[in-house]
Amino acid sequence: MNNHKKNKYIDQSFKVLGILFTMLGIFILGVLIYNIVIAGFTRINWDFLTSLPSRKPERAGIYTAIIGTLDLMLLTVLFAIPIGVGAGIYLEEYAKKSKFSSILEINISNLAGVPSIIYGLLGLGIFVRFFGFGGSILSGSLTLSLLILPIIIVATREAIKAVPHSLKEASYGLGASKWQTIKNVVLPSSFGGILTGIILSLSRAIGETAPLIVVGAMAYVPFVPHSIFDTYSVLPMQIFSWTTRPQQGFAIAAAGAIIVLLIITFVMNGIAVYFRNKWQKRLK
Amino acid sequence: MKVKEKIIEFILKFCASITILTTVGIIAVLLFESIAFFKSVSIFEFLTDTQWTPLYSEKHFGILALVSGTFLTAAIAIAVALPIGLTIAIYLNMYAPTSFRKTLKPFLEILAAIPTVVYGFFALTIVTPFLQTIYPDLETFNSLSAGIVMGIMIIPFISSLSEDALYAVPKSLKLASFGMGATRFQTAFKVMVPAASSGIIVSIILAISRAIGETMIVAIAAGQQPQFTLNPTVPVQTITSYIVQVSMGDAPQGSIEYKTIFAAGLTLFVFTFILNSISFYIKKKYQEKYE
Amino acid sequence: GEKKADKATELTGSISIDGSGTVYPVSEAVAEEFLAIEPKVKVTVGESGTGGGFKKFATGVTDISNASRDIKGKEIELCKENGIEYIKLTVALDGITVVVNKENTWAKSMTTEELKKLWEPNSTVKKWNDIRAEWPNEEIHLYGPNTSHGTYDFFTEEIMGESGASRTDYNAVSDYNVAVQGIEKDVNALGYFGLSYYEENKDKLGVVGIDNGSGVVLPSIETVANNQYAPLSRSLFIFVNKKSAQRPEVQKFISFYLANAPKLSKEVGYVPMPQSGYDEQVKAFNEILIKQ
Amino acid sequence: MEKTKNIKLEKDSMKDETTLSNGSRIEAKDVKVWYDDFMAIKGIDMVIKPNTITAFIGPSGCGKSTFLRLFNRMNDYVEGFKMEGKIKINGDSIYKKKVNVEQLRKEIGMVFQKPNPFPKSIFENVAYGLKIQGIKDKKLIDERVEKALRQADLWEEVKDNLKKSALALSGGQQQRLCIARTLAVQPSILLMDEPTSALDPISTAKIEELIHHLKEEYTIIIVTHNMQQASRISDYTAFFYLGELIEYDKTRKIFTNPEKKQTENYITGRFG
Amino acid sequence: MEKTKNIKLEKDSMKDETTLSNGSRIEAKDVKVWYDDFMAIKGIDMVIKPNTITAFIGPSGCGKSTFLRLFNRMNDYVEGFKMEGKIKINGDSIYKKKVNVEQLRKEIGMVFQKPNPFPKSIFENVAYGLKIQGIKDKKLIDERVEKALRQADLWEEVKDNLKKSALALSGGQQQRLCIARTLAVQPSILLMDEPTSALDPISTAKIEELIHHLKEEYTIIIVTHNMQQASRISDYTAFFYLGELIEYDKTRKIFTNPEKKQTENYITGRFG
Ligand SMILES: Nc1ncnc2c1ncn2[C@@H]1O[C@H](COP(=O)(O)OP(=O)(O)OP(=O)(O)O)[C@@H](O)[C@H]1O
Ligand SMILES: Nc1ncnc2c1ncn2[C@@H]1O[C@H](COP(=O)(O)OP(=O)(O)OP(=O)(O)O)[C@@H](O)[C@H]1O
Ligand SMILES: [Mg+2]
Ligand SMILES: [Mg+2]
Repeated sequence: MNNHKKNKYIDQSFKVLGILFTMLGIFILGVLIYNIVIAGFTRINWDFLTSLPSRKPERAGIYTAIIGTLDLMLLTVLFAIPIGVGAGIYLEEYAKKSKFSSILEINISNLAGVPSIIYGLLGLGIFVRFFGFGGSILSGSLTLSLLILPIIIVATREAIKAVPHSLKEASYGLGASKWQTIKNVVLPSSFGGILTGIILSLSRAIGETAPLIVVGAMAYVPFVPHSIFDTYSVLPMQIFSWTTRPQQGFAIAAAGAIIVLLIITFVMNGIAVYFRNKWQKRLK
Repeated sequence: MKVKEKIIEFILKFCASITILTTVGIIAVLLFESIAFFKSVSIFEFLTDTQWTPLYSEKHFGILALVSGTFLTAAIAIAVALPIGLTIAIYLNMYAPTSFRKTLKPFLEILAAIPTVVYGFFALTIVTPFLQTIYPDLETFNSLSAGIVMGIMIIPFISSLSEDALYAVPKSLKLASFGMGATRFQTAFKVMVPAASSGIIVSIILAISRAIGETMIVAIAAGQQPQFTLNPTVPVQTITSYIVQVSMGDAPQGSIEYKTIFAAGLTLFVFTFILNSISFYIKKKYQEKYE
Repeated sequence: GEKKADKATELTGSISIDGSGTVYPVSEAVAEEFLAIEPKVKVTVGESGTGGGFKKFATGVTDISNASRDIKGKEIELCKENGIEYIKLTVALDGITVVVNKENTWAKSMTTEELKKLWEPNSTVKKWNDIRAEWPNEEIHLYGPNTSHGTYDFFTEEIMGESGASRTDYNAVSDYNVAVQGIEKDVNALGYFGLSYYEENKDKLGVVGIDNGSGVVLPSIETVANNQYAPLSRSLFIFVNKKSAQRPEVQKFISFYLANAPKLSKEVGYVPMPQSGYDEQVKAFNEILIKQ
Repeated sequence: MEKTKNIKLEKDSMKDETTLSNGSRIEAKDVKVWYDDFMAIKGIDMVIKPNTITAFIGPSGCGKSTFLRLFNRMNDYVEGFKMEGKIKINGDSIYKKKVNVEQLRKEIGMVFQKPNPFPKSIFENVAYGLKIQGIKDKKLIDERVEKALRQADLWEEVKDNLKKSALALSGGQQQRLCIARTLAVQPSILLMDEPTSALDPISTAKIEELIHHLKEEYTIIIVTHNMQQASRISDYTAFFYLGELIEYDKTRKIFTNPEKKQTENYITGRFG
Repeated sequence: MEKTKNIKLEKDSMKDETTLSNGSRIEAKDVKVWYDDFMAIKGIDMVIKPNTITAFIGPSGCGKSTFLRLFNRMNDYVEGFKMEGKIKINGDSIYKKKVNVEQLRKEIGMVFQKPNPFPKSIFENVAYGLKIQGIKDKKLIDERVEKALRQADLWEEVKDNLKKSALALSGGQQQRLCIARTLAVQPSILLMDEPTSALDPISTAKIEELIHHLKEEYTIIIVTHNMQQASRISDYTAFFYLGELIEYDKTRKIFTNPEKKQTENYITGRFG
């Protein structure tokens, strides 16, 4: 009886702790967003969104940076998701459990820890110089793709691992090939987990500055890119450039740009979360 | 049909091998310049000296000063993120109503999306002054608040990915445990967490990796002063913040000063490789017990 | 509209500029104004650091490199290897300002010797009264740019006489706004950075006059421009690839740059040279055009 | 085996100390259950006497599992679950706020339709219930584990492999492990949802025998599709159909002379 | 139903076109199976004639499932699985490199011990096998789905809810859905691993009846713990014990006059 009370007490305490921690997370998020919004809210208007960068903080806009960020993310998504999910599938479903696959596994989580600037140096060597893509959107998105690949791969693998074996057996038993089983049973069942990985990785990619500077993102770009080989700027680049300026006006503009960056991220994540919820509802 | 399968397998294999190519590329980039670096600085000095001052007139190349800063900030971050993240994951999975879970999880994920510059200034202008009211000797730049804030940033890596892993545990196990009179707490820690251990460990590894690779927060809030210390109240510099500082600064490229970033990068690479190998081994051992 | 009228042709093409973050605001401002008269010329400006900029410049990737210091040995070699010839143009001046907390009532000026004593490698100065006995017996907290900043190079060169010679136990920052935040809150803080960061934060910071033996001089637009504020006045440069300079749009851009630098550099917080200085730059630039 | 227990549902109510001889009495009063809008139980009244074995029979999907799971509040975790009516155990309503659900479940063991061992070793599966009760005495745990495994007729097969993962057992072995796991906690009511549907005849016979023995001290409810099994081991049989309790009587009566035509129809498709 | 098929295992071998009247013949030759170091099948020879129903019986863990799963190479995915010996279907060894495993599995349907519906709608579960075969004709699919659901005696219960998730079905309904899913592909051999252990008697009877009908065109192997079921529906019965095939004969013979003492012991614990 005593033990029962104790267990019940622990259980309730943990619940309170859980609520507390969750609220703490939300609270900090609130503080962060409040600070940004207070600082940058006044700056958000149509002109800000549609103007070119300027030396005058009150006139400076983020038009080209927004377009650059959207283009860059779109390309990154196009490269990283198929490759990341494909690699995850290969490692989980095809690769034999061997020494080699262990090394591959360590290697991937290792890549997740390589600082982004190193990816920048890699991208500089390979995409900018070797392939001759120069400081283009293409180079930038390929570099970012490599950067977020490990997160997507790892999340994909974990999600696939969690698919019940009995479901795969049922599919194989009906004469489905490996790929058919993956496509029709494994991927739909693991979609939610894969999406979490994609959310987290894109959240990371969208805020990167350092590697992009190395592979040629520019701070001042007064035109919208027309092809994947064009020069570009991105929001974090603009934010970075503005936060280091002495004028208070730029700090406000930077806060405004951060708000926009966050909104883009919300929308992007919102789409993914919508699909994740829809999917998980179907599963259970 | 068979041919199609083979082609698909080949494509998937190619996707996977991109990671190998990436690693090879990174090692090549790092080694190429590092070799040149180690021609002028002995590995012995590199590994034993406790000062790191390549850009001062009196040059020291003791990587330990950067390694200790990296280790310290990452350790503080994980000490914050692990208990909080895991508690949140378990709370959302076991206690919270579904509607809560569905809304709170994406909200928390936003934490990972906030630009790190914002976190840096948050640490410097809000967290440090707050901590100074408790501990007045805390310096303006310190690894403590940088680590704490970094920990907050990586919470969603642990909370979301671990929650996914918990969610994937068959419901029947949860029910079996409840059926025996276990509380949610007991069920969580005795059944769910072990059953989801693989995913949870992976989430932690990713979070640590993210913490080690983070630059802006430490650059702004922990200072840029390499010190061989484990004292969280003084300024430190991490390997990544050093690399960014130099590669985006005014130092001439090709000089020995510039080459240090490759040696530092290589060190970090080896450092994380060892870390990952250890956790891989632990994970493997842990899993074998159950499967 | 009206500016267009004085040019018969509408130029096209693109001009790529990269390099120092310090010089960036000037080039950005020039590019912005240039866009108004030549809307079809695509001018982009990056900020990958003086070193990163020269690396691109020396391999022919960029036409113009912003620099907060002169080009150095390895970089010159690389230019030679790649057959890149260039011309160095000074576009603006900057004064390195020593600042303290607003509440600091004692440190109104310092001699260059005192600065040296304070900042030299293995400096023994720990407290304010180690500099001058009458100053408070309080620990001094130092802020400065991190070691890869051109500002750091310049300051150590001028004060210590050797680039990179500095004590190491100071709070190094990459973003001066961070240093401003630190000094603003700490009575015992002292730091140095570019004049514009002081000008923008005058209400929050105190400034230290510099005495190089010929009296205390406070940094200001005038004292920097007429070189009274010595030795801490420095030049900001752009390096132009000579081959690029043959392109009409680049030519026009440089002319435009030098013509507008006095006004624009002031607008973004730097100090323009006296007009004679700009005339010299124009002359030098025109000379190489004629030679080619 | 420990002495017969009396379920105490409300944490601090010491008043109701009338020790029943054995087992526990279960009462259901006008119980209705919905899953979202679907009505799965349509108003059932039922009294189950202590120390009896009651069999729930009926076609698939008729609500047997749903009804059974009401007694240890296992449906609480099902999304969309709603309930009306009262369930009392030894006179205490178990759907009141005050009720300590964990305590309740400890006293009311459950064996599920699909075997669901924990991904732990065989030993730890059986010791689980003891450990969560806070029992630390290693010897006592060892004893209880062995006893439970013997009761579930699994001891001989696994005694040399107690450290082996439970997931490596065959389906039947897994289900017997789950039974052992429940027995180890020594509840006073046993709810079994088709516990032998994955077992071979020999194991089934032993389990049935065991169930028969347990009757002395436990109240047992068993869901089964096996008419023979129902008639063989149960004292009472309840026939469900489409969420309703059609007939509930002594097993002999149900199988020899049912009141309702529906029951007869179902029984006489006899072959299980 | 489509006409009887003949399994073509090797993709391009057109030579072996001798159309067997019906069903398919299965042969096992000195088959041994290991899971890592544990030997689960210890050398079994067996011939299963076309168009017969064979029941596998034996105590839990004796290797029935393991042996059954050899016939459609389902063990291939089990870690640590090793096999020796030969398995031939219609004379072709199915463990050769050339064999098209997917084709094989299409012809050899399997129903598992635990119901394992896909987390999709009821309709999609049944249509799954057809869709992966590349069948796109919506009408044909609708027809086949309905037919399969009728065969599995599930149609009436779900016909208005074909879009509902299969996971919301009860255990028994789920298992019938899995049977329907297998029947929809119209294989020529049916492997069933305790297909009715989760079913109520009425559904069981219908399934048994169905199995009986299918015999005309299919070769059927069924693992069961239910002796009555084995004796009721099968032509041949194989009794396994600890990885060995103890006795294999006409069902009548096994149940009335078994050769081996072990078999008799097992059978006469008769009650299932
Ligand atoms: N979680 C759920 N959500 C929605 N409906 C459910 C859920 N669980 C069960 N049902 C429905 O409630 C009814 C009763 O289900 P229950 O599992 O109690 O049947 P049962 O009698 O145990 O059947 P079986 O013998 O097949 O196990 C069924 O029609 C089923 O489809
Ligand atoms: N994946 C596996 N790894 C290791 N051992 C296994 C595995 N699957 C089965 N076994 C072992 O092989 C033996 C035969 O198992 P199998 O599942 O074939 O038995 P079965 O006759 O089908 O039993 P049941 O009637 O309980 O289903 C058992 O002792 C089991 O423990
Ligand atoms: Mg049921
Ligand atoms: Mg089996």
